Amino acid sequence: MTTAQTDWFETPTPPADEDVMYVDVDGYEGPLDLLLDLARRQKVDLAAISVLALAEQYLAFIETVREKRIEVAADYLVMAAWLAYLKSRLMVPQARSDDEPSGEMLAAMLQFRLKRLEAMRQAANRLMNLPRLGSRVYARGMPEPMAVTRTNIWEATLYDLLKAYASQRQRGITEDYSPIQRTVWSLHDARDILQRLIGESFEWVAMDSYLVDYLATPAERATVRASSFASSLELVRLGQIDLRQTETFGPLLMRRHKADCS
Amino acid sequence: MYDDRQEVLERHMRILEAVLFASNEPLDANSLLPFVGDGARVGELLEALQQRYAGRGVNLVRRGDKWAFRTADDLGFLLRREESETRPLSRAALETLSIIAYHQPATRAEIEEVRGVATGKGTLDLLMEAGWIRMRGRRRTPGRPVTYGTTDAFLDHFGLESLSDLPGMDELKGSGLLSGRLPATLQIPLPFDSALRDDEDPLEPDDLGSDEDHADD
Amino acid sequence: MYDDRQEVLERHMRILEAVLFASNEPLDANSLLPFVGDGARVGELLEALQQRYAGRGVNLVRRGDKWAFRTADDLGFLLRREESETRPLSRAALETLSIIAYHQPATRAEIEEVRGVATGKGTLDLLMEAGWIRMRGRRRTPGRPVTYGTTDAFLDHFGLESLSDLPGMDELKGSGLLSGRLPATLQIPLPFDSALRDDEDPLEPDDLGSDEDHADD
Repeated sequence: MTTAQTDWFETPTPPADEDVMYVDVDGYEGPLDLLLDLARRQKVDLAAISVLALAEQYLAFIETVREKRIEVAADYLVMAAWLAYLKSRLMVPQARSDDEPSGEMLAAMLQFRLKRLEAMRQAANRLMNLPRLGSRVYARGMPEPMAVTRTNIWEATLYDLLKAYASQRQRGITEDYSPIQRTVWSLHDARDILQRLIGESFEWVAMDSYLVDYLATPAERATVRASSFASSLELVRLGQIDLRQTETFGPLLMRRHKADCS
Repeated sequence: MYDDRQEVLERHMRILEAVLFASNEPLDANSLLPFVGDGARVGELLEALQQRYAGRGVNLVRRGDKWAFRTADDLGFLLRREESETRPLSRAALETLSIIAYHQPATRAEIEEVRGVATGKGTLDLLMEAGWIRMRGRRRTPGRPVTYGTTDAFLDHFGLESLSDLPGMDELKGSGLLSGRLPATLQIPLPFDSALRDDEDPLEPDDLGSDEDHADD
Repeated sequence: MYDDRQEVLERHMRILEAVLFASNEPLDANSLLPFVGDGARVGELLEALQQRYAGRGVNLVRRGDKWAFRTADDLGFLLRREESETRPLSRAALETLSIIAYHQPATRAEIEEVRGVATGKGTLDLLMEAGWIRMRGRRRTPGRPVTYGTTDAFLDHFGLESLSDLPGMDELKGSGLLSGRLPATLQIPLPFDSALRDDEDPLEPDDLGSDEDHADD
């Protein structure tokens, strides 16, 4: 038991009565603590204290403190109010019809609480006086700690392995791949262009000749040809142009359809 | 046959002796079992070992469910070391600790009721950090307040075999200071050392995060 | 008279027992003397105490001039525990391992070239520790880099009879692991499975120290 630990129990040495007035409320751990201190000063068994006298001392104390300093924690004032009520219950005889607890009962409750707090303080004191580990009882000074050897067992399946291999081999490739943006001639566009190019020409001209500007880009060649051919068939159907191919794989020739021609 | 059995017992006792001596933390029967093998009756072995060390300078002591070698109480005066100035517990912490020890399971409101003053959160934290108290569960009352109790480390620190060894316990019980004699608002539960009481619920998963560190395991 | 003497001896032995137990360092006779009083013969007491603990799970041992309690030598194994933990291989390790498997013998630079990122030394160490790869030799190129290959333990773990069981390009495509649309330039090598390739030199004696642990045996 070190001396410091008993401090709390020893220090509230009952101050001389005149000192009471100067005791700082902050020194008390709440109103119950203050009441217990006041009760101790009656120097009788807690069971035999005069609750009435105790209430008066407390009220007087709080009054003094309030004169000296304005702030007194609300707790203390609540307790003061309760004690004033208790005092009145103790002094005024109980009416028959009164449902409120009697003054004696309230006093007993207060006494019980003071005794219980005192008991807990003594218990704490006794607890701290026990032969505690590290103060009077010791554990092994040189413990021999358990050495734990940790080994990792790595776990992987063939599938994990192959997946890892395949995915990294493809990684670069997949990143490089970007779909080629193709320009596609719509049938509508192709028809407009063909009509414009053929104009009023009644001469047979190969389709590729008309489209020569557009066929320069290899990527677009296929779509230009396909859309133009499909549109030309449509224009033939509408009777706007004539279409001729003289030999297999030969050039497609086209001209404006002569309406009056039969 | 008898000799064989005796030999096995001796071997097991040596093993328990070595393991308990090596550790400075108390160990429970379950964690000792793997060292001696499943068939062994660790409880009996420990009691035999305790017998053997009774009266020696080092004793085998029981702390809750756990066991540890500790220097004999009566030699304390000889062994007193220059203690590195450990900060003494504040009065609030001391009172709170003893209220929890004697009244457990106790809610914060109950602690405050006994002390007649609000308990700073720091006080409970400090006691939890010291490993002496833990959150036990939740009281089955409105608001479901957390209940606090002491740990095995508390028993170990104060050299108690169980909570019934708390000093003055019988007296306090006898005087009614631990039992509710007065109106319901003053009812105080008896210390209760087992898992959960009728009016306690287990802690919720959320609670456990902060609880685990302090749980005696 | 004799009994008194015996009692004093017992008391002194208890004290030495407790002091030695609680001390955090071995103590010599001189530093023990103050605990038992000037008249006592500490040396004899220590030897008697040593006798008493002989054969127990904990022994009183002498180290030079100093004395301490120690777990009995034959029980030292109790204080070691092996724990093994099964852990999945990281992606980096899996990738590195698979490249070594397919491209072996492969140098670290080659592995990095396929992976496109630097390979930490830790990854190779881990695979060596797992016993799946080994250093095979040194490439006959400037800098003479170490070449890595797989071990028999690798084949064993992944259920392969030989490296030629590793699926080739077509099988990888067939299983959907490789996409069908791959440039023709992408090749999957046939793992090289025998002792040393033309462009490899054997490891040097210095290499072997660290290699042996991981060699496939």
